[in-house]
Order: sequence, then C-alpha cells, then structure tokens
Amino acid sequence: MEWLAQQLAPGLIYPTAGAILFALGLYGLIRRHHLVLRVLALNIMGSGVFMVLLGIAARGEGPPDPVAQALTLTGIVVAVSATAFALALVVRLARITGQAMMLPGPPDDDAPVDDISREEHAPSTEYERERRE
Amino acid sequence: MSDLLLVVFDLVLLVGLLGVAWRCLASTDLFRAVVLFITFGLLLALAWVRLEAPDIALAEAAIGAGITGALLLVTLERLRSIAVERRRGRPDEPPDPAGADALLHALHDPPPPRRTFVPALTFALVVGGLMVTALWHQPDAVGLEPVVDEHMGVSGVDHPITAVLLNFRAYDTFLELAIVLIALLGAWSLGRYDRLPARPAPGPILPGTLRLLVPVAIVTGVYILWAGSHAPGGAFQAGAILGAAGILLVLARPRDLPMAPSTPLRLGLAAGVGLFLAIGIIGLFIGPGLLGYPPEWAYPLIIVIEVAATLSIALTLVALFIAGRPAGDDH
Amino acid sequence: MSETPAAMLPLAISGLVALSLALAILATIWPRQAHRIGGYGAVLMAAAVVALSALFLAAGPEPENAATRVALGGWEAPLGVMLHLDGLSMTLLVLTSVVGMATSLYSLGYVHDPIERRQFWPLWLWLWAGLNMLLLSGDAFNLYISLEVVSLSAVALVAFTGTAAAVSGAMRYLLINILGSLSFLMGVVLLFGEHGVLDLVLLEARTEIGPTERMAAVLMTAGLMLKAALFPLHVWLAPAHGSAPAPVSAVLSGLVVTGSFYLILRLWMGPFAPLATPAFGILVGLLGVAALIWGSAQALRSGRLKSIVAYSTVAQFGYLLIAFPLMLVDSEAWKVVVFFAVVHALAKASVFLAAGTLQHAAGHDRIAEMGGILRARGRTVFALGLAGVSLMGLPFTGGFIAKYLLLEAGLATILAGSLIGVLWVIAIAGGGLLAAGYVLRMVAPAFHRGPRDAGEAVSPWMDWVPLGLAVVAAAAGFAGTLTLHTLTLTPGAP
Amino acid sequence: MIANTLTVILILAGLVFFAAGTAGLLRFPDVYSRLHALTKADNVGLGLVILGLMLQAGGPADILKLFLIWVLVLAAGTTAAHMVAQRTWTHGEFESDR
Repeated sequence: MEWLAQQLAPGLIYPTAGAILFALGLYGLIRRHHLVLRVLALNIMGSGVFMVLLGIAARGEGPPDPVAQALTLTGIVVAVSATAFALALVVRLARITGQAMMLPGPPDDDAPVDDISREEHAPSTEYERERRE
Repeated sequence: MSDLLLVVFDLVLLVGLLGVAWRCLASTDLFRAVVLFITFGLLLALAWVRLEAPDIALAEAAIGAGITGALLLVTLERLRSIAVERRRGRPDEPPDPAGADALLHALHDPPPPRRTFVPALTFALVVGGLMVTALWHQPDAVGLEPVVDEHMGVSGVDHPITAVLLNFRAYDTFLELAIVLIALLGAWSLGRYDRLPARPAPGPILPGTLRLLVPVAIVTGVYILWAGSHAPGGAFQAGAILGAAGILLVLARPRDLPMAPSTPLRLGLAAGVGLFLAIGIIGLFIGPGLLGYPPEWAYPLIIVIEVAATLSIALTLVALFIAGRPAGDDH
Repeated sequence: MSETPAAMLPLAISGLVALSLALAILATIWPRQAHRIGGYGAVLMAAAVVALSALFLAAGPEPENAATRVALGGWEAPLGVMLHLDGLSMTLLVLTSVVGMATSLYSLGYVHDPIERRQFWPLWLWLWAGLNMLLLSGDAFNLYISLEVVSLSAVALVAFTGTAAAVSGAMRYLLINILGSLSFLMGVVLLFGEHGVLDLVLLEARTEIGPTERMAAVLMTAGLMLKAALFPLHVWLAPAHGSAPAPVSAVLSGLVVTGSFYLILRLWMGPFAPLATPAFGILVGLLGVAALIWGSAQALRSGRLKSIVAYSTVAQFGYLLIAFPLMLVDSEAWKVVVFFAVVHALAKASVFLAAGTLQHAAGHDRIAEMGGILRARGRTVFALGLAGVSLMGLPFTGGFIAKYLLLEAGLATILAGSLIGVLWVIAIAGGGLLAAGYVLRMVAPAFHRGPRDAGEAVSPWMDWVPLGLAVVAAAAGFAGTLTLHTLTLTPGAP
Repeated sequence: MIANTLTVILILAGLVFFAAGTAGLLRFPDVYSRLHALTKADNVGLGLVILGLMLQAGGPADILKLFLIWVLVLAAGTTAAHMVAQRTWTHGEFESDR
C-alpha cells in the first residue's frame, strides 16, 4: 500500500493527467467543428499544460516551485484573453455568415474584395446598419 | 493511511476531471458543453489546491471558471439571438431561407463524421503517450524554489509568487497585462458595442442582490490585492473579482450602458501597462535596469503597480464581456 | 556611465524594448493621434535600431562571447528574464525595422478612414513591439508570451476589415496560432520539468538527448511550424494573408512568419542542436521540396493578385526547409539561409504593398480584369516586378545572391558525398523557374496592348513606398557581406 | 475529540443533503422541482458542512470567514434560482431540458 502511494505521488500522476488532458483537447479540436467547441478544446489543452507545470512544481519534498506557479498564473490570464478574443471573432463571424463553423476551403477567387483603402468601400451590410443606428 | 486516502482522492479527482472534459468535448448541445466546461474549471481549482497552489486555485475559480464561463454563456446567447434574427428576417429584409435551421446550427454541433475518428484518436494517443513517457523519465524536483527563496529578502514582498510575478519576472507579467489589452483592442476592432442579448428578470431580487454583492466583491477584491504581498492573492485575482462584479452590474442593465468617455476609459484600461512601463523606465536610468526597482523602494512600487494593474484588469475584463467598442470611441 | 560601445549596448537594448512598448501604449491611450505616433514613432524606431546595430558592430565582440545579455530588473538567469542580442537577432531586428518603417509609411496613405485608423495603429504598434521582443528574448517562457503578443495582434489586424473572408481567415489563423502557442508552451514545460531552468543559454548547457528533449523538440518545432506556415502545416496561410489589408499582409508574410522561423533556427542551433541527424534533415528537406512545388502550383493557378503572393510565401518558405539538410553538412549554410529569409521578407513585403496599391486603384485584385490598371500604373508595376525579380533570383538582386549562396551550399553537399544533394540543387534552381512563372503572371498584362485606366487616385505614400522597399530588396545583395559578417557574431553557431 | 466526532457527523449529514440534492437534480421531471431540490439541499448541506468546519477553525476570524461563505452562497444561490425560474417561466424550458 505504501509502495502504491509512493508510485502515485502527485508529482507524477498530475503531470500524467495533464498530458492526457492535452491529448484529449487535441482530439476534440480535430473532431469537432463548432467554433465554440474548438475554443473549449483549446482551453482544455491549455489546462493540461498548466496541470503538467503545476504537477512538476509539486515534485519532491520541499515547498512547491513558485516560479512554475507564477508562470501558470500568467498562462491562465493569457488563455482567458485569447478565449475572449476568439469568442468575439466567433460572434462576428456568425453575424456576417450566419454560421458558427469554419468556412471550408481556400479563399474564393470570385468573392468580392473589401479594400479599406478606398473611399466608397462597402463593408458588410451589418456594419452599415450599425452605423445608421 | 492518510497518504493512501490522498491517493484515492487524487485518482477520483483526476478521473472526474478527465470524464468531465470528455463529456464536454463530446456533447452535441453547446449549452451543455459550456456548463460542463465551467464544472471542469471548478474541479481544476480543486486540483490546484491539492497541488499546493492556492494562488492558482483562486485565479482558476475567478478567471478560468468564472470569467471564461460568463464569456462563453454570453457568446451562446449572442449566437442564439443572431440565429433568431436570421430566422425571422429583419424589418427591411426578407427572412433568410437558409436561416430556417440556423438556430439549430447556432447552438448544436452534429456528432463528428466517423471517418475522422481513428486518425484523430491515433494522433492524440501518440502525442499523449510520448509526453507521458517523457514525464516519467524526468528527475525529481529540479525547480527554482531555492533560488527564489534566496532572493526573497530583497524582493520587497513576503509572498514568493508575488515576488516572481512583480519583481523577478516582471517582464512576463508586464507582457501578460499587454496581452489582455491587445485582446480587447482586437475585440474592439471587430465592431461597435451592441446591446447584450440577455434580458434581466424584472423585479427587486436582482438589483437587491447586486446592492449586497457588489460592495462585498469590492471589499474582497481590495483584500485579496492587499493580501498578495504576504499570502495567496494579488492583482490578477483581485482584478478578476472586481471584473466579475462589473460584469454582474452590466448584466443587470443590458439596455443602455453608461459608456465612459473614450479617453478616460482608455487611460483606465492602459493604466496597468502604462504605469508599469513608466516605473520600469525609471529603473533603467537609476540603476537596476529595465523593469527593476531599488530594493528599498520595491514594496511601495510593487503596490502602486498592482493597484493600477487590478484596475486595468477589472476594466478590461468587463469590456471584453461587452465585446464591442464603446460608442463614444468613434466620434 | 562608461563611454565604450560595449558598455552602452545593454542600455541601448533595453531602450529599444522600452521605446517600442511606449509607442504601443501611447497609441492605445490616444487612438486619435495614433497615426502620428505611429508615423513619427516608426522613424524613431528605425533610428534606434540603426544606432543599436552601429553600437553592436562597433562593440566588435569576439565570436565566442558575442551575445550581449541584459538581465531585466537586475535579476540574472535562472531567476530573472534575460534579453539576448547576437548577430542573428540583430540582423532580423534591422529587417523588422526596415519593413516596419515601410509598412508604417505606406499605412499613412492606405488606412485613411479615421475610425479604422484608430483600430489599426495601436494594434500594428503592438505587433511591432511584439516582434522586437520576440527577437530580443532569451527565455523560453518569455518567448511564449512574446509569441502571443505577436499572434493576437496579427490576428486582430487580419480581421479588422470585417468582411466574411477576412473574419473567417482570422478565425482560422487564431485557432492555429493558439494551438501552435500551446504546443510550444508544452515543450517549454517539459524542458522546465527536466532541467528546472527557462533561460535558453542555460538550457543549452544542460541539454542531453533523452525522451524529454525529443518530445519538447517535436512539440515546439511543430508549434512554430504551424505559425510559420511551413509545409505541411501551411493551409491557413493563404486565406489569412490573402484577405488581410495590404500592409498587414506585408507584415505577416515578411515579418511574422520569419519571426517563427527565426525561433525554430535559434532552438535548433541552441538547445536542440544535438538532436539534428542527417536522416531528420533529409525528411525536412523533402517537405521543403513538396512545399515549393505545391505553393508554386497554387500560385500559378490562383486568379487573384494577393492570393498569388500569399501562396508564393508557402513556396519560398520551402527553401528554408530545403536548407535544413544543407546546414547539417555545411557549417556556414545557416547564414545563407538567414540571408535568404531576409531578402525574401523584403521582397515579399514590397510585392504585397505594390499589390495593395494596385488593388486600391482597381477596387479588386482579379488578375484577369486588371490589365488597364497595370498598364497605367508603371511605377507600382515596376516595384512589383523588381521585387518579383528578386524573388525569382535573377542576377544583381538580393535574391540572386541568396540563391547563389544556397546553390553553392547545395553543391558542397554533393561534393561531401551526399547524393540527395542533387535533389536539393534541382529544387533550388527549379524553384526559381516556378517563381518566374507566377511573377510573370502578375506583371505580364502590363505589356499587352490595351486601354489604360489609372483607376482610383492613390496617395503618394502608397505610390512610392513599395518602390522604395523593392529597391532595398533588390539592393540587399550589396549588404550581403555585412549581413554575413553580422551573423558570424552569433554564439553557438555551428 | 468530541469536536472531531461532531465535525464528522455534521459533514456527513451535510453530504447526505448534497447527495439528495444531486439525486433530485438528476431525477426530477422539470426545472422548478429540480431547483427546489437543488437549492434546499445546497443551502442546508453547505450550512451543515460549514458548521462542522467551524468547530475546527483556528479562531474567531476563521469562523467569521466560514460564516460569510455560507451567507454569500445563500444570497447568490437564491438569486440564481430565482432567475432560472423566472427565465423558464417567461421563455419556457430549453430544448435540452425536456
């Protein structure tokens, strides 16, 4: 029993679980198509990374490594920023195209070009509506 | 015996975490996925406590589960209202014929095609397996704890994580504040603020609770900020709590938000990075180098930076929740 | 304060970082003045980089200890974050400032809607600051943060025109970028778990081949390859670069992907150097050949000016992969590769800027309908052609020198007894022909008979800046010796 | 010793409420009865757990903090339940809830 407890020290099983979370997120990212789900998958991958890092910090006898913990804190804040921006993009995309999925394939050669450098540029009707309001 | 109990606890927690993550990524209903993700965040906070990282647990609960959860939920609500609008058509526009099942697509993701199953699974298994192998070969405890410990005396604070964040690796923390700001600039560049789709329940309950909770949140935020110099806590956790209070206030009145005038708002958003850099540049000229402080001044300077950072983070998180840029910005 | 250049160098390095950050913050606070801050700031930043490079060359350090390391906040590694300047980062800093200044001046004319201007400038200055920090960072975790600064601002810049194509391209670009960053971060974490340090120099000293190093190398390289759009992880590039506003495309294709490539190079010359085996090199080289063929084929097929340029980035980056096996054989080859990357970045940026001017004049960028515009706008077409010639590698351009040196390295590989070197040489020479094909597709309509139509009026900035940058790209060959000399001041160079 | 025993008993009692609440959440047919099960169980269950923990607290400050946690959860839970109920009343149940 003691031996088992030693083998399953937090410094080992948490990083292992973190690696599995990372792989799980990767799997979800490949398989799912809805953009919100993809953002969730990336967040789960990120949590996996943080779990590995904190698990590593907790290895050994002494107090946990404060540098690793500080890095994790930084990472969490970066993750929430990226998530917030990604979600804003998702909403924008849904507003323009009506879809919260990725448009497949390479750029369309016949799609209209919006050139912001031109005076009479015509952005999406959505944008115009916003301006009129 | 207690060791064994802890191992059992660890295993149950980790299996639970993996199970929740799996269910989240496998669900076809987006709302369910988001709720499971928030649960996942709270369980993670528990895991961080178990790994002796109370600071991270606080941050995870407030930022990872709380703020991210709120962002996800409001995103679903926005997607829903976009789909509803498309289905109905607008006053000056005929209904979108393709929008008939837009609502379905907005908040549901059909089960993925079978043909990606084997390749995706194999790929994930290989990546995960290799990482686990690498981790199992690693030595015990090689971290920087002793180095940090040695320098705590000249860091200006008593809490090692705050010392790392705001002194030893202040550059990272500065850039982290910058990233929060850049995310907001990015969200603002996408378009103007439009009304939040959620309607608050009419009645006295919500305003009453807010009158109670917001002051409590402010007190808690300030306490956590102050505690950061000697105990778990600090600018990010405090900023997240204040930001959450702000989001609650925003949610309570989605119709006409009093948008702050552009320049003061932007000053507030950039106060954290601005002050941080200003102090950092002074450090460049008086000796310790860019983003350094003389040891005797370290404590007050760190506190000043943390207060500004807390304010900026709270404001930025609220602004990220609102998402569009304020109307006053375009005049 | 002592007066010797070597003693001034740390101050100058910190000063450059502080300057680029201060500009970004000022533009964030006062978006109404952001174009002025950006315009004057670009000149200031270029001047700062020139001063820094003069100091760096004057300091004339011995190659063995050429890296100048600055402890931020006075905290030396492993506790603190170190800035790190050597010949490699200096070269790319100069490149960044040249392309950055050109893009800024161009944008003064290109982005003129007052509301869009307020969105564009702060983000662009953050992107520039992020690139500077990326090139100066000597700490693995700090590199991750700098990468995030770069990618978030780059994505926002792709998206901000608000069209379906741009937003969709940006969305894909963002997901790819986050995935790449996370993969990179996982590698950093694994290395930290093994060695307990984050500083690249310390990591290099402790590296030995083991499962951790292998896995970290795979994760970090794959993440960066995603970001650099190196084949086969390139599919996102054309939608993002092709649908972004012209100055943004120029920066993305010229600087951002080059920044990721710089990082791959830095890692493989530093901590991962022991892992590079010939078989691995050949695999990477084969990917490069595939990239060259695929990218060129897409560029030859595409009907739009900016798509052609975007696909040519995929193709040209194939050279960088082909160069990998050469580097393993010839210890001097890596300098040639960096020189090639620099010349490519200059040429590619000017092609994108010129394409932006033409698109502005025409209101679209469909090649088939652009004949009139091309015939009327000789100056811009000349810029396009001149930069294109450099991409092809015709004599007397920077591209020629770079490709000549690459070929030389390839031949050296054959002489060293490696038969596969023949393939590399054929690919390097043949890639030039393919490039000639798609460059000709872009400029050929200008020489056909037909009506002229100048289209929409163009601001002087948009008229002259592409030409200036194209001249710089073509003339870069004359800076070859200086570049190669600067690059020798890199420690740990094989 | 008595304090320890009491703590265990109180926390176990709290857990029973939590288990009942969870069972109710999973088994009850509609939003209102689920809310009913959940909130009652949460409030009382958490109260019992906190009461148990108070016996182990280091001083009055800790006791106060624990008490505060309970009060805040009560307030937040009540409001949240109210809003869920109100939303269901005006908009009907989510498709996934049926």
